[in-house]
Amino acid sequence: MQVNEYKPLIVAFCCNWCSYAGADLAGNNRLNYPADVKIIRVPCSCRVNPMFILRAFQRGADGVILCGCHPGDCHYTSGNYYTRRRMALLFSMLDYLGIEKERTRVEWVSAAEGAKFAATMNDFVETVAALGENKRLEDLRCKK
Amino acid sequence: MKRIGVFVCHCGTNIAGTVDVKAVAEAMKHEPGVVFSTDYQYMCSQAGQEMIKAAVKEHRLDGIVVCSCSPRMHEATFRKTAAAAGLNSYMVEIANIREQCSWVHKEMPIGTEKAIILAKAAVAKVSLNAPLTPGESPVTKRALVIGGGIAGIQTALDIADAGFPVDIVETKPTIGGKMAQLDKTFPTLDCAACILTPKMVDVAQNEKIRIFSYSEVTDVKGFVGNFDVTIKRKARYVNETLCTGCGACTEKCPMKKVPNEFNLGMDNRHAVYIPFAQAVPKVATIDPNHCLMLKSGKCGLCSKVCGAGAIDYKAKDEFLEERYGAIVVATGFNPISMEKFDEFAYAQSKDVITSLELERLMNAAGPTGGTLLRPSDHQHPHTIVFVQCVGSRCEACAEKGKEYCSKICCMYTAKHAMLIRDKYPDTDVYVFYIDVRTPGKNFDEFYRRAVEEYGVHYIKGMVGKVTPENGVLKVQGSDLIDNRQLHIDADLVVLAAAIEPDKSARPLATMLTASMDTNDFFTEAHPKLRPVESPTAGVFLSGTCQGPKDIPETVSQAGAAASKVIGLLCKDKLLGNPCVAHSDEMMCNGCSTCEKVCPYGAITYEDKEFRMPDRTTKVRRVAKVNEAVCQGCGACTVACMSGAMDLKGFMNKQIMAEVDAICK
Amino acid sequence: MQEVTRDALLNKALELLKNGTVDRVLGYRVGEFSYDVTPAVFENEDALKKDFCWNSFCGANFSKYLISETAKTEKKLLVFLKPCDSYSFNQLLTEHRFDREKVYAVGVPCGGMLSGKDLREKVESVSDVSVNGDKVTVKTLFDGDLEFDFETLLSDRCKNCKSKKHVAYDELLGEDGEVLDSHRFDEVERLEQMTPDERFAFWQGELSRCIRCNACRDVCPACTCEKCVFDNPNSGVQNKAAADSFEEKMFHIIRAFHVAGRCTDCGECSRVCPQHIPLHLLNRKFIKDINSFYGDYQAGAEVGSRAPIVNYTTDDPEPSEAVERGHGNA
Amino acid sequence: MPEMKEPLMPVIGVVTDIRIDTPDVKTFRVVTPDGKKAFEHKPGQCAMLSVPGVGEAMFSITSSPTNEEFMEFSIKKCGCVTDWLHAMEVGQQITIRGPYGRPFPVDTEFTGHDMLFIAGGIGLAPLRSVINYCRHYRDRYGKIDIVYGSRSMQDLVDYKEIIDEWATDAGVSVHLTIDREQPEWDGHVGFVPNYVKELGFTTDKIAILCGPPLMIKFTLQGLQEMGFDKTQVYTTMELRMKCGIGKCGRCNIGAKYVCKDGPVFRCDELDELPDEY
Amino acid sequence: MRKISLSKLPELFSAIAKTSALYLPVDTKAGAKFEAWAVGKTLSNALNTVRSAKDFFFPQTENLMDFKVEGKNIELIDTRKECEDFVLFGVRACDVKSFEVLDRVFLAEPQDTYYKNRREHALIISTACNKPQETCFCGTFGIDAAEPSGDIVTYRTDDELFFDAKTEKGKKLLDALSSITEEADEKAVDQQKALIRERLQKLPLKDLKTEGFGSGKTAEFFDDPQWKELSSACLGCGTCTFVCPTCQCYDIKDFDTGHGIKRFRCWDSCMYSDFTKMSAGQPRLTQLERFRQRFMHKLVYYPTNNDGLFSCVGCGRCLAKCPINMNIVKVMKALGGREDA
Repeated sequence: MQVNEYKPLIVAFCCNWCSYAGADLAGNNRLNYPADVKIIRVPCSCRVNPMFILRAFQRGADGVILCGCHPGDCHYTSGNYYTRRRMALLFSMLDYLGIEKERTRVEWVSAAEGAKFAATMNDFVETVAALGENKRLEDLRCKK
Repeated sequence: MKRIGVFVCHCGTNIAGTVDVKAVAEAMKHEPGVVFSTDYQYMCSQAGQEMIKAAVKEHRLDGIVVCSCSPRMHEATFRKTAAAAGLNSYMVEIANIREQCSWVHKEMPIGTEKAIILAKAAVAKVSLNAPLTPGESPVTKRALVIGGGIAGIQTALDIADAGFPVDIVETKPTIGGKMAQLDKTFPTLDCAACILTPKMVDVAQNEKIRIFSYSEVTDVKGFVGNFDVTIKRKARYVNETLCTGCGACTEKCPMKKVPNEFNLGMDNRHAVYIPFAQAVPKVATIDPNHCLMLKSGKCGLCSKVCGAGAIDYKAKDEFLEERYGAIVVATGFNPISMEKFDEFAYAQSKDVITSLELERLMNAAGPTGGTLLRPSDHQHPHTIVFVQCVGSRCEACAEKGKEYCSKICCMYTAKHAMLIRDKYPDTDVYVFYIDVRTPGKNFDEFYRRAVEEYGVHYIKGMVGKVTPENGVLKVQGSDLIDNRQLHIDADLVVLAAAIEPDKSARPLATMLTASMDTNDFFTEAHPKLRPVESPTAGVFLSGTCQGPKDIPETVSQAGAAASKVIGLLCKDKLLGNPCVAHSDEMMCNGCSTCEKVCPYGAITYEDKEFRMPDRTTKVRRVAKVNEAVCQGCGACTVACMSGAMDLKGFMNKQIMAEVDAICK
Repeated sequence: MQEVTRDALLNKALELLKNGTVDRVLGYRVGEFSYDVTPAVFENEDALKKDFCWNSFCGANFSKYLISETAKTEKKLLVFLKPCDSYSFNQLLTEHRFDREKVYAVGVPCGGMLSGKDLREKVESVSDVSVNGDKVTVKTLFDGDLEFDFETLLSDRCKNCKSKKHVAYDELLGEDGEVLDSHRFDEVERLEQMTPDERFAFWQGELSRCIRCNACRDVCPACTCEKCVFDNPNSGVQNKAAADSFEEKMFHIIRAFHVAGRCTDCGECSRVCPQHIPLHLLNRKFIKDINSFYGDYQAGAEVGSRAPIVNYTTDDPEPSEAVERGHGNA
Repeated sequence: MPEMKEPLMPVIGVVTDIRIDTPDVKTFRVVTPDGKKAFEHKPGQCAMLSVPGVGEAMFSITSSPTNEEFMEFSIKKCGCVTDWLHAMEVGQQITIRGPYGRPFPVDTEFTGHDMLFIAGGIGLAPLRSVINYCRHYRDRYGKIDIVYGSRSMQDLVDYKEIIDEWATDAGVSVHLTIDREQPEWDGHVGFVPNYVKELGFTTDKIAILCGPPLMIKFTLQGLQEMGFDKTQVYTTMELRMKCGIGKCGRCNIGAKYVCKDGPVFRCDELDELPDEY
Repeated sequence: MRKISLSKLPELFSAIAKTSALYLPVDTKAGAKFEAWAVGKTLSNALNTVRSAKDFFFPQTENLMDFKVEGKNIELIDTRKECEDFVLFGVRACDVKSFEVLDRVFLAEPQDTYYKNRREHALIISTACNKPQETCFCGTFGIDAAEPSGDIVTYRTDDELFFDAKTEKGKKLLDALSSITEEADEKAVDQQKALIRERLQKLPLKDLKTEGFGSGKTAEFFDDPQWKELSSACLGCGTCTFVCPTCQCYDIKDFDTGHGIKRFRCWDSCMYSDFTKMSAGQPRLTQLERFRQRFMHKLVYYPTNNDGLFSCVGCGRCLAKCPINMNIVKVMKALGGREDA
């Protein structure tokens, strides 16, 4: 392993009922994924306002991932369907603005999918690390 | 600035093995607002909790961050601890440094760094926490069951058994529903009436149960614990309390040619009628569309013969307003219309019938007295073709059929075939099917008996066309196994029509703000874990209104719904989840966007008068969240452009503070 | 290329005032030059006769004024709606933003509008503009008279007009047109074809000019919040000036997102931008995506319709898939 | 260039004492980190206090310039910055810049005159500086009357100082009133404007008014009825400022900038201003 | 007086740029804009830039200072830096005048050091307006587009650019450029001035007068009923304010970067509804009041405090950019056109 490897900062929004529990399960099963991933618990993926995502990028995040229950399994029946539409539109817009589409992702992870959670995070961190630092949605004032 | 205490748990070596807990506690001391920070072996232990309580008092803490295991594990524990120390229990945040940190990372420096960041995020959040109190609302200890079929009957009986009053609203003049029309039931072949009618009688005799037959729900207001329901009691023109059900009126009624709905129009009834002998309530009803007296004012025979003086031609629709704590939807199903299925000649030939019509033809109380006779010429049919999946699993024909499997057809067709072969062994029975689906206790055995013992001809394939020709139904079908076209001259063709939710379900769902799927089946709160609850709190689902099911499934769901209702009605007060949406009236536009995404119908609008700074007043439409109904998903907060809608406990500011802390 | 003359509008207004249908008239007041007309409410006949104006520069969308004007008084207001205005009109009704009862809407056919701003960038020192059929004569102070084809001076939004059909009115002057099969997404598609680097460079160049005057927001008929998140100190995203290139993006992305599914593509944002930022290309991207992901939807086409962003089906495309589709790759 | 003094650049102040005056008013004592006064000021002037990250806000300096050790600010909780200030603990650093505005003409127009101070609620805060200044240079002024009223006894700011120090001074008369009867209150009850009329002052005084807009309006009317000329009456305006140096445009009313030309105005000067305050 | 052939402009710019940063109007797809000169950039022919030249002295946003907060302690970091010398080329008469208007605000005691710093390091090369536009009305405010002020004034003929140094600073620069410029006589310039003045006489707004407005006229205009009509269509956006060369209102805000606080200043507009909003209330509740404030300030309040100087230079930017075409000309005509004025 390289020592001076670039470490991306990843913010993961996880819904309380499925994905956060999925992340807990990954922990229970001691499935490793990079510590670059920091999880924020939200009641439902539909609580995630596009402003939060942009805020994360502003403050220095290199990637933002939303995790929610699989479509059809939302604790609130329809929340993740709204998430899906909102994020489809938002991500498409970010891509339209030339911001690397690999920096944003939505993944459905159930409470039983600890392995999927870890695998997803490993993959996402790797993808974002390959892109390097987020330059296109950064706020220079927030740089150290 | 809050006074925040941070408590870092070792969890033995679970956390301390990968996270330098002392370093975390030390780092937290420099965070804004943190006035106390410490670590301990097991925070969740009695001693750990006492330590938190003591620190709250000693350092006058008004916010607590516990860095420990997942909040899903011990959030409730630490909330109780906080409450015991005199803090509001929602002034607690958990930094998950076990499941999401020490257990998934291996190296101490990395784990420690991440734990510090997670703790910072929790501190940032808790600095913005506000005390929250769960709302309370009283519970009206009475339930409403909409629909009086077997689902509604069973639910009502179970609720009444627990001692709570129940009202059943049924649109038809009698309860009983589809099951009352059935002959035998699979897979045991016991008689439907024999098992259903005693239950109907139980309902009638149960003091806790009121039946509003010939009635419908026209309005629902309120929310869980307190629904205000308007029930329309359609004018029956017969006084229910006076009528003895003797039937004298029916006999004398000159208007005899009214198609009998109960027998699906295969025979006639009078304008004043009792649907069937075991009807509950056993009370006559005058059909205003056919009654000569009501239509032209000339007749009045029934009134003359009625000894009880129950006939009342001047009766009007009445509206009742009742309050209920819980509502159970049991609106049931109907076979879909066969009119559009030209290929099966349903409209052209009387001898092409649906399975439900066959039930009546085989029923001793049916139009033929239980003898199977063709409707066209009342002859005994010798060749009968059953067509499965008519309108079910029909992806291509969405405009006339359904995409889903109706679930019950395979079994009742096997039942029909078996019964026919049993009673009329000289009859040839063919069943065209796509698949035979028999998951269920004794189902496959039942089906195999039909094939093996009763010699029913099962043909995998679809019927392409049915052509009535000289009193014979020419059935053209394909046999996919032998890969050949079949031509059968049938005397009777029975269509296993798909079933669909009752038409009354859609407007009812709107009234209840309960959600439905695209097929108009009610959606459950969770498909696996809350299958008998609607996402709308206090609304429960029973029977086929939620999806196709057979009788045992319906009855078990009915019981489950009843137990949920009983659980609710047992409570004196409902404690809400305090993490609910809240609309800032000053910023709300009243644009109705949030209402559209609320799965619970928790958002309503009102015109509110605002005093403007220049002392004028302005009336504006603003959103109001019913905290008893809101479940706190937050969909509305993102839909709201102005940010007027926020979610307590997960406020925009709090989440952004977490983002900031993590990205620092 | 006005299909209906000033006199026709004026007479209609006078007639409606006289017969008591309306008490006030929302129209345009003449300006200093032929192109600088100003929206105004006329309270009486004399004011109308004196200053009422209708020419090829009357492009502003009147719908948003209805919110404040109907809130002021119980009096009934006459408003002239171009086809594009009528979409905003409906959208505002969908969002309960004004009282329909207080408004009498007269639909006015529109042959496309010119923009004073655009014209002045083509021609120096304009002293007068007159439109005769499909020709525009521009008198200048120092360069004599110049003649243009009307089409060439049309503002972008009118070149890509989505509809000549009114979707709301109480009365229509002249003939109604049709919903058009416009090329309004061509430019969006052109951008989609670019590489991400090119797109980024394009938008960085455009958005960096933003001076945060808020004209786009303040003119937008979909931006009708009591308090905009960007003005609200409690929202956490309040900002007054783009102190960093991030904030320009934040403002415009969020603004476009907030009007997604509600934007009728009236083009006012780009019309008023003093810095010529093609803001409509952001809104059109959302419209195009909504159409391609969730089926065609035109905000404002009917009152009470449910925007795709507050709706869903169980088989919507996944965000990752959508981004690919957004490229026109699928 | 950095040597040039930038008026917008504050200095660091330390809160060394916090006194709770009323349920929503606290008085903060501020010195520089080395224990000195941040700057000298005159009575009626203001200073911009700020908590970095929260924002700046202008407050009148309530301590008298004659206090050589520290400055004091009595601050009512009513917004973002004040919420934060109220939540502070002793030892907290803040930033401070000033002094801003035109002071009361204590060394010119006021000298040799009888003084009548009339304050309502938190309105006493800006006057406290002048009152203590006049008390300090007692011989420069004539008789001093102080009329002060508040909603309730608990809402009287600086009550202890008023009773223990002001009321005991020779030649100083303190007239307190509260809006509504209270069991533990044996003083006057009633609104300030009426009380002023009841007290019936002679018109040879200079009157200084500070309080809520309605109180000022009615008291001024009362004073005029009693024969006071507007040129004898001073008031200090509510502060809405950003830069404090008459540049940012926020406090511009008519041709005046409240932060520069005010906050102290003679009432006849107010007549020249458009009605926007 | 010196001159240079227009074909040698690139040489000129390169010579200036050697000693200090040079900004000049160049054409962009969004109109003319002051940009730092670099090889290949050519001078715009447009009459004026979309944004005014005030940006150089009073930028849209600027950082004032930083803070570091640790526990209860605050560290103040002065981030001011000495500004580099720079040359502003091609400033029009109106914009040059606007610097005077701004100076009287920012350089009044106590001086704004951020502004002063930049102002002192700037050298202004102005240009007379050969082809004024219909929206120009600088003459109304006594500005002669044929005779702008500035450190160096330039005149452009069909093939030559003439320089006239007006200040010591200007002379010094002109001297430094003597190798690429040549001596010129004033005839050509006089001819050009005459042409310009002739053209100014053709402007539609040439007769707009400031009479009636000015120092001490608050009472005359404040309660005029016409404000209602004039302001009724105003969107409350900041376009006029931000393109205006003399508008100078600002806001000071703190930004938490996550590792420190940046206190910055940014443009603000009195047209914004929250401009005067404070926790205790809002003195200007309606757009009428805010609209009135802007014009009263330019036409009455500012002159009252500044020896009758108006806070408008007639550049016409607001006429060109207002989304609803309401502007100071219409206001002046409406209010000044009264019989009793």
